Amino acid sequence: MELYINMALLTMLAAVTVAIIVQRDLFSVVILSGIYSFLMASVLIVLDAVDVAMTEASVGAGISTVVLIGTLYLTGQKRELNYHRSIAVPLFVSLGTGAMLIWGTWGLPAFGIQDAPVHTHIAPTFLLESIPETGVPNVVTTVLADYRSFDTFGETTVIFTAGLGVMLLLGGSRRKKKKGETKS
Amino acid sequence: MFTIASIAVMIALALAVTRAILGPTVFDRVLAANTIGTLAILLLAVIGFLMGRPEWLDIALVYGLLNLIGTLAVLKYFRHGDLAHDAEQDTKS
Amino acid sequence: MQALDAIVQNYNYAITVFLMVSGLYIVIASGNMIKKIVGLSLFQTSVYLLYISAGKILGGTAPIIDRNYTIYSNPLPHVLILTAIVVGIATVALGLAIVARIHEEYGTIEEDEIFKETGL
Amino acid sequence: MMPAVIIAAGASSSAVAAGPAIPLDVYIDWIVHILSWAAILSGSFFVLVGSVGLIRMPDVFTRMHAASIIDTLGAGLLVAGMMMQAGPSLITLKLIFIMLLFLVTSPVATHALAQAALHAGEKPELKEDRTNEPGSPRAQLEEAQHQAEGKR
Repeated sequence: MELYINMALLTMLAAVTVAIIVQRDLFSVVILSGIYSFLMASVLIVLDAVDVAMTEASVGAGISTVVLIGTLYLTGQKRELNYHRSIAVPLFVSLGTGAMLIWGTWGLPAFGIQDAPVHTHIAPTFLLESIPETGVPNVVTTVLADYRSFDTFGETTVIFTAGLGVMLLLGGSRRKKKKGETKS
Repeated sequence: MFTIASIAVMIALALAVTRAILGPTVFDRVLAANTIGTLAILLLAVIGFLMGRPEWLDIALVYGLLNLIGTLAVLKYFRHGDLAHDAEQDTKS
Repeated sequence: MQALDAIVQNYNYAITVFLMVSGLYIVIASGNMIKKIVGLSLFQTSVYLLYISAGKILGGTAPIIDRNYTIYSNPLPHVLILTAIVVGIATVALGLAIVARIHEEYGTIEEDEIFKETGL
Repeated sequence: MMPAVIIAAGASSSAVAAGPAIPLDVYIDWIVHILSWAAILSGSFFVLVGSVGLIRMPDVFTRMHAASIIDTLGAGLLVAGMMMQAGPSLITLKLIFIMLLFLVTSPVATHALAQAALHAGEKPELKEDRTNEPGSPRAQLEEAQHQAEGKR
Protein backbone atom coordinates (compact mmCIF):
# COMPACT_ATOMS: atom_id res chain seq x y z
CA MET A 1 0.00 0.00 0.00
CA GLU A 2 2.73 2.45 0.95
CA LEU A 3 4.41 1.72 -2.39
CA TYR A 4 1.32 2.78 -4.35
CA ILE A 5 0.78 5.91 -2.23
CA ASN A 6 4.43 6.74 -2.93
CA MET A 7 3.98 6.28 -6.68
CA ALA A 8 0.78 8.37 -6.79
CA LEU A 9 2.40 11.21 -4.84
CA LEU A 10 5.44 11.13 -7.13
CA THR A 11 3.18 11.37 -10.19
CA MET A 12 1.49 14.46 -8.71
CA LEU A 13 4.96 15.89 -8.03
CA ALA A 14 5.86 15.47 -11.70
CA ALA A 15 2.58 17.13 -12.77
CA VAL A 16 3.25 20.13 -10.51
CA THR A 17 6.77 20.39 -11.95
CA VAL A 18 5.38 20.54 -15.50
CA ALA A 19 2.96 23.26 -14.35
CA ILE A 20 5.88 25.25 -12.90
CA ILE A 21 7.74 25.02 -16.22
CA VAL A 22 4.75 26.20 -18.25
CA GLN A 23 3.47 28.88 -15.86
CA ARG A 24 4.51 32.49 -16.56
CA ASP A 25 2.72 34.26 -13.71
CA LEU A 26 5.35 34.56 -10.98
CA PHE A 27 2.91 34.39 -8.03
CA SER A 28 1.50 31.17 -9.38
CA VAL A 29 5.04 29.82 -9.72
CA VAL A 30 5.72 30.63 -6.06
CA ILE A 31 2.46 29.04 -4.87
CA LEU A 32 3.06 25.96 -7.02
CA SER A 33 6.52 25.60 -5.52
CA GLY A 34 4.92 25.70 -2.07
CA ILE A 35 2.52 22.93 -3.15
CA TYR A 36 5.52 21.02 -4.51
CA SER A 37 7.19 21.23 -1.10
CA PHE A 38 4.08 19.94 0.68
CA LEU A 39 3.83 16.99 -1.72
CA MET A 40 7.56 16.30 -1.36
CA ALA A 41 7.19 16.29 2.43
CA SER A 42 4.35 13.76 2.12
CA VAL A 43 6.55 11.57 -0.09
CA LEU A 44 9.32 11.77 2.49
CA ILE A 45 6.88 10.67 5.23
CA VAL A 46 5.89 7.64 3.14
CA LEU A 47 9.59 6.87 2.65
CA ASP A 48 10.09 6.83 6.49
CA ALA A 49 12.13 10.04 6.66
CA VAL A 50 10.02 11.75 9.32
CA ASP A 51 12.54 14.35 10.49
CA VAL A 52 13.48 15.27 6.94
CA ALA A 53 9.80 15.72 6.10
CA MET A 54 9.31 18.09 9.01
CA THR A 55 12.35 20.15 7.93
CA GLU A 56 11.32 20.15 4.27
CA ALA A 57 7.80 21.30 5.15
CA SER A 58 8.95 24.10 7.43
CA VAL A 59 11.77 25.23 5.14
CA GLY A 60 10.31 24.56 1.70
CA ALA A 61 6.67 25.40 2.27
CA GLY A 62 7.17 27.98 5.03
CA ILE A 63 10.38 30.00 4.87
CA SER A 64 11.02 29.55 1.15
CA THR A 65 7.53 30.77 0.14
CA VAL A 66 7.74 33.79 2.41
CA VAL A 67 11.23 34.69 1.16
CA LEU A 68 10.16 34.34 -2.48
CA ILE A 69 7.13 36.56 -1.89
CA GLY A 70 9.34 39.10 -0.14
CA THR A 71 11.56 39.19 -3.21
CA LEU A 72 8.53 39.61 -5.46
CA TYR A 73 7.54 42.59 -3.30
CA LEU A 74 11.03 44.10 -3.56
CA THR A 75 11.24 43.67 -7.32
CA GLY A 76 7.58 44.36 -8.08
CA GLN A 77 7.50 42.16 -11.17
CA LYS A 78 4.35 40.12 -11.70
CA ARG A 79 4.94 38.18 -14.90
CA GLU A 80 7.84 36.55 -16.65
CA LEU A 81 8.28 38.50 -19.91
CA ASN A 82 7.96 36.57 -23.10
CA TYR A 83 11.25 36.81 -24.92
CA HIS A 84 11.73 34.79 -28.04
CA ARG A 85 14.53 32.68 -26.72
CA SER A 86 15.31 29.49 -28.56
CA ILE A 87 14.38 26.42 -26.55
CA ALA A 88 16.50 24.10 -28.67
CA VAL A 89 19.73 24.45 -26.69
CA PRO A 90 18.17 24.06 -23.20
CA LEU A 91 16.09 21.12 -24.41
CA PHE A 92 19.14 19.44 -25.92
CA VAL A 93 21.27 19.98 -22.80
CA SER A 94 18.62 18.78 -20.36
CA LEU A 95 17.55 15.79 -22.44
CA GLY A 96 21.20 14.77 -22.85
CA THR A 97 21.74 15.06 -19.10
CA GLY A 98 18.55 13.11 -18.51
CA ALA A 99 19.63 10.31 -20.81
CA MET A 100 22.96 10.04 -19.04
CA LEU A 101 21.26 10.03 -15.62
CA ILE A 102 18.83 7.30 -16.73
CA TRP A 103 21.81 5.29 -17.94
CA GLY A 104 23.36 5.86 -14.50
CA THR A 105 20.31 4.52 -12.67
CA TRP A 106 20.73 1.10 -14.32
CA GLY A 107 23.54 0.31 -11.92
CA LEU A 108 21.54 1.20 -8.83
CA PRO A 109 20.06 -1.53 -6.60
CA ALA A 110 16.29 -2.05 -6.81
CA PHE A 111 14.12 0.24 -4.68
CA GLY A 112 13.57 -0.83 -1.10
CA ILE A 113 15.54 -4.09 -0.91
CA GLN A 114 17.12 -4.92 2.40
CA ASP A 115 20.63 -5.98 1.35
CA ALA A 116 21.54 -2.95 -0.76
CA PRO A 117 25.14 -1.80 -0.20
CA VAL A 118 23.91 1.36 1.57
CA HIS A 119 22.40 -0.61 4.41
CA THR A 120 25.39 -2.87 5.07
CA HIS A 121 28.14 -0.41 5.90
CA ILE A 122 27.68 1.73 9.03
CA ALA A 123 23.92 2.15 9.43
CA PRO A 124 23.46 -1.08 11.48
CA THR A 125 26.10 0.15 13.89
CA PHE A 126 24.24 3.41 14.39
CA LEU A 127 20.96 1.58 14.93
CA LEU A 128 22.45 -0.87 17.44
CA GLU A 129 24.69 1.52 19.38
CA SER A 130 22.31 4.46 19.62
CA ILE A 131 20.43 3.37 22.75
CA PRO A 132 23.39 1.98 24.75
CA GLU A 133 25.73 4.86 23.94
CA THR A 134 23.42 7.87 24.09
CA GLY A 135 19.99 6.74 25.32
CA VAL A 136 18.12 8.61 22.59
CA PRO A 137 15.52 6.53 20.71
CA ASN A 138 15.52 8.76 17.61
CA VAL A 139 18.59 7.60 15.67
CA VAL A 140 18.53 10.57 13.28
CA THR A 141 18.96 12.97 16.19
CA THR A 142 21.74 10.85 17.62
CA VAL A 143 23.71 10.78 14.38
CA LEU A 144 23.09 14.48 13.67
CA ALA A 145 24.07 15.83 17.07
CA ASP A 146 26.44 13.15 18.34
CA TYR A 147 28.30 11.10 15.75
CA ARG A 148 28.39 13.81 13.11
CA SER A 149 28.14 16.92 15.23
CA PHE A 150 31.09 18.65 13.55
CA ASP A 151 29.16 18.34 10.31
CA THR A 152 26.22 20.13 11.92
CA PHE A 153 28.59 22.76 13.25
CA GLY A 154 29.85 23.40 9.72
CA GLU A 155 26.23 23.70 8.54
CA THR A 156 25.60 26.36 11.18
CA THR A 157 28.63 28.26 9.89
CA VAL A 158 27.23 28.11 6.37
CA ILE A 159 23.90 29.55 7.54
CA PHE A 160 25.69 32.30 9.44
CA THR A 161 27.71 33.21 6.34
CA ALA A 162 24.58 33.24 4.18
CA GLY A 163 22.75 35.45 6.66
CA LEU A 164 25.73 37.82 6.72
CA GLY A 165 25.72 37.90 2.92
CA VAL A 166 22.01 38.70 2.75
CA MET A 167 22.39 41.49 5.31
CA LEU A 168 25.36 43.00 3.47
CA LEU A 169 23.58 42.81 0.10
CA LEU A 170 20.26 44.25 1.18
CA GLY A 171 20.83 46.28 4.33
CA GLY A 172 23.38 48.86 3.21
CA SER A 173 21.93 49.87 -0.12
CA ARG A 174 18.34 50.14 1.11
CA ARG A 175 19.35 52.41 3.95
CA LYS A 176 21.13 54.71 1.49
CA LYS A 177 18.08 54.77 -0.76
CA LYS A 178 15.76 55.66 2.13
CA LYS A 179 18.04 58.53 3.21
CA GLY A 180 18.06 59.87 -0.34
CA GLU A 181 14.27 59.74 -0.45
CA THR A 182 13.87 61.72 2.76
CA LYS A 183 16.27 64.41 1.53
CA SER A 184 14.48 64.94 -1.73
CA MET B 1 -10.55 0.79 7.11
CA PHE B 2 -7.51 3.07 6.97
CA THR B 3 -6.78 1.78 3.48
CA ILE B 4 -10.15 3.15 2.32
CA ALA B 5 -9.50 6.45 4.09
CA SER B 6 -6.04 6.77 2.56
CA ILE B 7 -7.39 6.04 -0.94
CA ALA B 8 -10.08 8.71 -0.46
CA VAL B 9 -7.52 11.24 0.74
CA MET B 10 -5.24 10.42 -2.20
CA ILE B 11 -8.06 10.97 -4.72
CA ALA B 12 -8.94 14.26 -3.02
CA LEU B 13 -5.27 15.27 -3.15
CA ALA B 14 -5.14 14.49 -6.87
CA LEU B 15 -8.24 16.63 -7.51
CA ALA B 16 -6.84 19.51 -5.45
CA VAL B 17 -3.55 19.33 -7.40
CA THR B 18 -5.57 19.43 -10.61
CA ARG B 19 -7.30 22.59 -9.40
CA ALA B 20 -3.93 24.10 -8.47
CA ILE B 21 -2.57 23.40 -11.96
CA LEU B 22 -5.69 24.51 -13.86
CA GLY B 23 -6.83 27.34 -11.55
CA PRO B 24 -7.57 30.40 -13.68
CA THR B 25 -6.78 32.97 -10.98
CA VAL B 26 -4.08 33.10 -8.33
CA PHE B 27 -6.71 32.82 -5.60
CA ASP B 28 -7.80 29.43 -6.91
CA ARG B 29 -4.22 28.29 -6.54
CA VAL B 30 -3.97 29.69 -3.00
CA LEU B 31 -7.21 27.92 -2.08
CA ALA B 32 -5.91 24.68 -3.60
CA ALA B 33 -2.62 25.08 -1.72
CA ASN B 34 -4.53 25.53 1.54
CA THR B 35 -6.63 22.44 0.81
CA ILE B 36 -3.51 20.45 -0.09
CA GLY B 37 -2.03 21.42 3.28
CA THR B 38 -5.14 20.14 5.08
CA LEU B 39 -5.17 16.94 3.04
CA ALA B 40 -1.44 16.39 3.71
CA ILE B 41 -2.16 16.56 7.45
CA LEU B 42 -4.99 14.03 7.08
CA LEU B 43 -2.82 11.79 4.89
CA LEU B 44 -0.05 11.92 7.47
CA ALA B 45 -2.41 10.89 10.27
CA VAL B 46 -4.03 8.14 8.19
CA ILE B 47 -0.66 6.75 7.05
CA GLY B 48 0.54 6.79 10.64
CA PHE B 49 -2.39 4.59 11.66
CA LEU B 50 -2.05 2.45 8.50
CA MET B 51 1.57 1.60 9.26
CA GLY B 52 0.85 1.20 12.96
CA ARG B 53 3.03 4.08 14.13
CA PRO B 54 0.78 7.07 14.86
CA GLU B 55 3.41 8.78 17.04
CA TRP B 56 4.37 11.20 14.27
CA LEU B 57 1.33 13.39 14.67
CA ASP B 58 3.48 16.24 16.02
CA ILE B 59 4.58 16.80 12.44
CA ALA B 60 0.95 17.26 11.45
CA LEU B 61 0.74 20.15 13.92
CA VAL B 62 3.80 21.75 12.31
CA TYR B 63 2.15 21.36 8.89
CA GLY B 64 -1.03 23.03 10.08
CA LEU B 65 0.78 26.06 11.47
CA LEU B 66 2.92 26.42 8.34
CA ASN B 67 -0.11 26.16 6.13
CA LEU B 68 -1.68 29.13 7.90
CA ILE B 69 1.55 31.16 7.77
CA GLY B 70 2.09 30.53 4.06
CA THR B 71 -1.51 31.36 3.15
CA LEU B 72 -1.57 34.54 5.22
CA ALA B 73 1.77 35.72 3.79
CA VAL B 74 0.51 35.36 0.22
CA LEU B 75 -2.85 36.96 0.97
CA LYS B 76 -1.35 39.82 2.96
CA TYR B 77 0.75 40.64 -0.06
CA PHE B 78 -2.35 40.73 -2.26
CA ARG B 79 -4.43 42.74 0.19
CA HIS B 80 -1.86 45.38 1.12
CA GLY B 81 1.00 44.97 -1.37
CA ASP B 82 3.37 44.54 1.55
CA LEU B 83 4.35 41.82 4.01
CA ALA B 84 4.79 44.05 7.08
CA HIS B 85 1.71 46.20 6.71
CA ASP B 86 0.95 48.74 9.43
CA ALA B 87 -2.81 49.01 9.96
CA GLU B 88 -2.50 52.37 11.76
CA GLN B 89 -1.21 54.06 8.61
CA ASP B 90 -4.55 53.41 6.93
CA THR B 91 -6.48 55.28 9.61
CA LYS B 92 -4.01 58.19 9.68
CA SER B 93 -3.95 58.92 5.98
CA MET C 1 4.25 -8.92 -14.60
CA GLN C 2 8.00 -8.54 -14.91
CA ALA C 3 7.59 -5.22 -16.70
CA LEU C 4 5.31 -4.02 -13.89
CA ASP C 5 7.94 -5.00 -11.34
CA ALA C 6 10.59 -3.14 -13.30
CA ILE C 7 8.40 -0.01 -13.36
CA VAL C 8 7.71 -0.20 -9.63
CA GLN C 9 11.36 -0.74 -8.80
CA ASN C 10 12.62 2.14 -10.91
CA TYR C 11 9.76 4.64 -10.49
CA ASN C 12 11.50 6.66 -7.79
CA TYR C 13 14.68 6.92 -9.82
CA ALA C 14 12.77 7.87 -12.99
CA ILE C 15 10.88 10.66 -11.19
CA THR C 16 14.12 11.84 -9.58
CA VAL C 17 15.73 12.12 -13.01
CA PHE C 18 12.66 13.91 -14.37
CA LEU C 19 12.63 16.47 -11.55
CA MET C 20 16.37 17.06 -11.89
CA VAL C 21 16.12 17.54 -15.66
CA SER C 22 13.16 19.94 -15.32
CA GLY C 23 15.07 21.98 -12.74
CA LEU C 24 18.02 22.16 -15.14
CA TYR C 25 15.68 23.13 -18.00
CA ILE C 26 14.12 25.97 -16.00
CA VAL C 27 17.53 27.29 -14.98
CA ILE C 28 18.78 27.34 -18.58
CA ALA C 29 15.63 28.24 -20.52
CA SER C 30 13.95 30.84 -18.30
CA GLY C 31 15.17 34.42 -18.46
CA ASN C 32 13.46 35.47 -15.24
CA MET C 33 15.79 35.25 -12.25
CA ILE C 34 13.14 34.40 -9.65
CA LYS C 35 11.99 31.51 -11.79
CA LYS C 36 15.59 30.46 -12.22
CA ILE C 37 15.92 30.24 -8.44
CA VAL C 38 12.72 28.20 -8.18
CA GLY C 39 14.29 25.86 -10.75
CA LEU C 40 17.43 25.68 -8.64
CA SER C 41 15.41 24.62 -5.61
CA LEU C 42 13.62 21.97 -7.74
CA PHE C 43 17.05 20.61 -8.67
CA GLN C 44 18.09 20.47 -5.00
CA THR C 45 14.85 18.76 -3.99
CA SER C 46 15.35 16.01 -6.55
CA VAL C 47 18.66 15.19 -4.85
CA TYR C 48 16.83 14.84 -1.53
CA LEU C 49 14.42 12.39 -3.15
CA LEU C 50 17.30 10.31 -4.56
CA TYR C 51 19.01 9.97 -1.18
CA ILE C 52 15.86 9.18 0.78
CA SER C 53 14.75 6.58 -1.81
CA ALA C 54 18.13 4.87 -1.41
CA GLY C 55 17.68 4.78 2.36
CA LYS C 56 14.20 3.22 2.32
CA ILE C 57 13.71 -0.46 3.16
CA LEU C 58 10.33 -1.91 2.16
CA GLY C 59 8.61 -3.24 5.27
CA GLY C 60 10.85 -1.13 7.47
CA THR C 61 9.77 1.75 9.63
CA ALA C 62 11.10 5.16 10.65
CA PRO C 63 14.42 4.98 12.54
CA ILE C 64 12.97 5.69 15.98
CA ILE C 65 13.89 2.74 18.17
CA ASP C 66 10.89 0.87 19.52
CA ARG C 67 10.64 -2.59 21.05
CA ASN C 68 7.89 -3.71 18.64
CA TYR C 69 9.97 -3.28 15.46
CA THR C 70 13.18 -4.81 14.19
CA ILE C 71 13.60 -3.44 10.64
CA TYR C 72 14.36 0.26 10.34
CA SER C 73 15.14 2.39 7.31
CA ASN C 74 18.67 3.70 6.99
CA PRO C 75 19.12 6.84 9.17
CA LEU C 76 22.34 8.08 7.55
CA PRO C 77 20.80 9.56 4.34
CA HIS C 78 18.22 11.33 6.52
CA VAL C 79 20.98 13.08 8.45
CA LEU C 80 22.85 14.08 5.29
CA ILE C 81 19.68 15.45 3.72
CA LEU C 82 18.76 17.40 6.87
CA THR C 83 22.07 19.23 6.46
CA ALA C 84 21.48 19.62 2.71
CA ILE C 85 18.00 21.14 3.17
CA VAL C 86 19.25 23.78 5.56
CA VAL C 87 22.19 24.65 3.32
CA GLY C 88 19.76 24.71 0.38
CA ILE C 89 17.53 27.38 1.95
CA ALA C 90 20.66 29.41 2.74
CA THR C 91 21.60 29.25 -0.96
CA VAL C 92 18.10 30.24 -2.06
CA ALA C 93 17.96 33.17 0.36
CA LEU C 94 21.35 34.45 -0.77
CA GLY C 95 20.36 34.07 -4.42
CA LEU C 96 17.15 36.01 -3.86
CA ALA C 97 19.08 38.76 -2.07
CA ILE C 98 21.33 39.02 -5.13
CA VAL C 99 18.23 39.20 -7.34
CA ALA C 100 16.82 42.06 -5.24
CA ARG C 101 20.17 43.85 -5.47
CA ILE C 102 20.25 43.37 -9.26
CA HIS C 103 16.78 44.88 -9.43
CA GLU C 104 17.97 47.93 -7.51
CA GLU C 105 20.91 48.34 -9.87
CA TYR C 106 19.29 47.66 -13.26
CA GLY C 107 15.55 48.06 -12.60
CA THR C 108 14.72 44.65 -14.04
CA ILE C 109 15.12 40.97 -13.22
CA GLU C 110 14.94 39.73 -16.80
CA GLU C 111 18.27 38.46 -18.05
CA ASP C 112 17.70 39.61 -21.63
CA GLU C 113 16.90 43.19 -20.63
CA ILE C 114 20.08 43.38 -18.57
CA PHE C 115 22.07 42.03 -21.51
CA LYS C 116 20.44 44.63 -23.77
CA GLU C 117 21.22 47.41 -21.33
CA THR C 118 24.84 46.50 -20.77
CA GLY C 119 25.44 45.58 -24.40
CA LEU C 120 26.71 42.09 -23.69
CA MET D 1 -0.89 -1.91 18.72
CA MET D 2 -4.27 -0.65 19.78
CA PRO D 3 -6.27 -1.25 16.55
CA ALA D 4 -5.09 -4.87 16.39
CA VAL D 5 -6.19 -5.40 19.97
CA ILE D 6 -9.63 -3.98 19.24
CA ILE D 7 -10.04 -6.06 16.08
CA ALA D 8 -9.08 -9.17 18.03
CA ALA D 9 -11.58 -8.29 20.73
CA GLY D 10 -14.31 -7.76 18.15
CA ALA D 11 -13.57 -11.07 16.45
CA SER D 12 -13.58 -13.01 19.71
CA SER D 13 -16.87 -11.45 20.78
CA SER D 14 -18.58 -12.56 17.57
CA ALA D 15 -17.10 -16.05 17.93
CA VAL D 16 -18.10 -16.39 21.58
CA ALA D 17 -21.49 -14.70 21.10
CA ALA D 18 -23.31 -17.97 21.71
CA GLY D 19 -21.52 -18.55 25.00
CA PRO D 20 -23.07 -17.38 28.27
CA ALA D 21 -20.57 -15.01 29.92
CA ILE D 22 -19.28 -12.12 27.83
CA PRO D 23 -17.71 -9.27 29.77
CA LEU D 24 -19.18 -5.81 29.21
CA ASP D 25 -15.79 -4.45 28.00
CA VAL D 26 -15.96 -6.57 24.87
CA TYR D 27 -19.33 -5.10 23.90
CA ILE D 28 -18.05 -1.56 24.50
CA ASP D 29 -14.97 -2.25 22.39
CA TRP D 30 -17.16 -3.61 19.63
CA ILE D 31 -19.47 -0.58 19.66
CA VAL D 32 -16.49 1.80 19.61
CA HIS D 33 -15.02 -0.11 16.70
CA ILE D 34 -18.22 0.10 14.66
CA LEU D 35 -18.59 3.80 15.48
CA SER D 36 -15.03 4.51 14.36
CA TRP D 37 -15.67 2.59 11.13
CA ALA D 38 -18.73 4.73 10.47
CA ALA D 39 -16.89 7.95 11.32
CA ILE D 40 -13.91 7.18 9.09
CA LEU D 41 -16.05 6.03 6.16
CA SER D 42 -18.28 9.11 6.29
CA GLY D 43 -15.21 11.30 6.76
CA SER D 44 -13.68 9.82 3.61
CA PHE D 45 -16.96 10.46 1.79
CA PHE D 46 -17.04 14.13 2.82
CA VAL D 47 -13.37 14.58 1.84
CA LEU D 48 -14.21 13.23 -1.61
CA VAL D 49 -17.31 15.45 -1.88
CA GLY D 50 -15.30 18.53 -0.95
CA SER D 51 -12.57 17.83 -3.49
CA VAL D 52 -15.07 17.14 -6.27
CA GLY D 53 -16.69 20.48 -5.39
CA LEU D 54 -13.27 22.12 -5.64
CA ILE D 55 -13.12 20.97 -9.26
CA ARG D 56 -16.75 21.49 -10.31
CA MET D 57 -17.69 24.84 -8.75
CA PRO D 58 -17.66 27.86 -11.11
CA ASP D 59 -15.63 30.53 -9.27
CA VAL D 60 -13.34 31.16 -6.29
CA PHE D 61 -16.02 32.08 -3.78
CA THR D 62 -18.09 28.97 -4.36
CA ARG D 63 -14.98 26.80 -4.34
CA MET D 64 -14.27 28.07 -0.83
CA HIS D 65 -17.49 26.41 0.35
CA ALA D 66 -16.34 23.10 -1.07
CA ALA D 67 -12.91 23.43 0.51
CA SER D 68 -14.41 24.21 3.91
CA ILE D 69 -16.29 20.89 3.81
CA ILE D 70 -12.90 19.16 3.83
CA ASP D 71 -11.69 21.35 6.69
CA THR D 72 -14.69 20.81 8.94
CA LEU D 73 -16.78 17.69 8.29
CA GLY D 74 -14.17 15.58 6.48
CA ALA D 75 -11.27 16.27 8.81
CA GLY D 76 -13.51 16.28 11.88
CA LEU D 77 -15.04 12.87 11.22
CA LEU D 78 -11.71 11.31 10.20
CA VAL D 79 -10.00 12.64 13.34
CA ALA D 80 -12.91 11.49 15.51
CA GLY D 81 -12.67 7.99 14.05
CA MET D 82 -8.93 7.91 14.64
CA MET D 83 -9.44 9.08 18.22
CA MET D 84 -11.81 6.17 18.84
CA GLN D 85 -9.20 3.81 17.38
CA ALA D 86 -6.37 5.21 19.48
CA GLY D 87 -8.20 5.10 22.79
CA PRO D 88 -7.25 7.31 25.74
CA SER D 89 -3.57 8.07 25.12
CA LEU D 90 -1.14 10.79 24.07
CA ILE D 91 -2.15 10.22 20.44
CA THR D 92 -5.72 11.24 21.21
CA LEU D 93 -4.44 14.45 22.80
CA LYS D 94 -2.41 15.24 19.68
CA LEU D 95 -5.47 14.56 17.51
CA ILE D 96 -7.52 16.94 19.66
CA PHE D 97 -4.87 19.60 19.14
CA ILE D 98 -4.94 19.01 15.38
CA MET D 99 -8.71 19.41 15.35
CA LEU D 100 -8.51 22.63 17.39
CA LEU D 101 -5.89 23.90 14.94
CA PHE D 102 -8.23 23.19 12.02
CA LEU D 103 -11.12 24.90 13.77
CA VAL D 104 -9.05 28.04 14.39
CA THR D 105 -6.99 28.35 11.21
CA SER D 106 -9.46 27.31 8.53
CA PRO D 107 -11.93 30.21 9.00
CA VAL D 108 -9.05 32.69 9.32
CA ALA D 109 -7.46 31.53 6.06
CA THR D 110 -10.81 31.46 4.23
CA HIS D 111 -11.74 34.93 5.46
CA ALA D 112 -8.37 36.33 4.40
CA LEU D 113 -8.70 34.65 1.01
CA ALA D 114 -12.19 36.03 0.40
CA GLN D 115 -11.13 39.52 1.48
CA ALA D 116 -8.04 39.48 -0.72
CA ALA D 117 -9.99 38.17 -3.70
CA LEU D 118 -12.66 40.86 -3.34
CA HIS D 119 -9.98 43.51 -2.92
CA ALA D 120 -8.25 42.36 -6.10
CA GLY D 121 -11.46 42.81 -8.06
CA GLU D 122 -12.81 39.26 -8.23
CA LYS D 123 -16.62 39.43 -8.27
CA PRO D 124 -18.81 36.57 -7.08
CA GLU D 125 -20.79 35.13 -9.95
CA LEU D 126 -24.48 35.76 -9.25
CA LYS D 127 -27.51 33.90 -10.52
CA GLU D 128 -28.55 36.69 -12.86
CA ASP D 129 -25.02 36.71 -14.34
CA ARG D 130 -25.64 33.35 -15.91
CA THR D 131 -28.88 34.23 -17.70
CA ASN D 132 -29.05 36.27 -20.86
CA GLU D 133 -32.64 37.50 -20.37
CA PRO D 134 -33.40 41.19 -21.03
CA GLY D 135 -32.97 43.25 -17.87
CA SER D 136 -30.28 41.04 -16.31
CA PRO D 137 -26.87 42.63 -15.57
CA ARG D 138 -25.15 40.71 -18.34
CA ALA D 139 -27.74 41.78 -20.90
CA GLN D 140 -27.46 45.41 -19.75
CA LEU D 141 -23.67 45.22 -20.02
CA GLU D 142 -23.87 43.82 -23.52
CA GLU D 143 -26.41 46.52 -24.43
CA ALA D 144 -24.07 49.24 -23.15
CA GLN D 145 -21.14 47.80 -25.06
CA HIS D 146 -23.25 47.59 -28.16
CA GLN D 147 -24.27 51.22 -27.89
CA ALA D 148 -20.67 52.33 -27.22
CA GLU D 149 -19.51 50.52 -30.34
CA GLY D 150 -22.38 52.01 -32.33
CA LYS D 151 -21.42 55.57 -31.29
CA ARG D 152 -17.83 54.99 -32.32
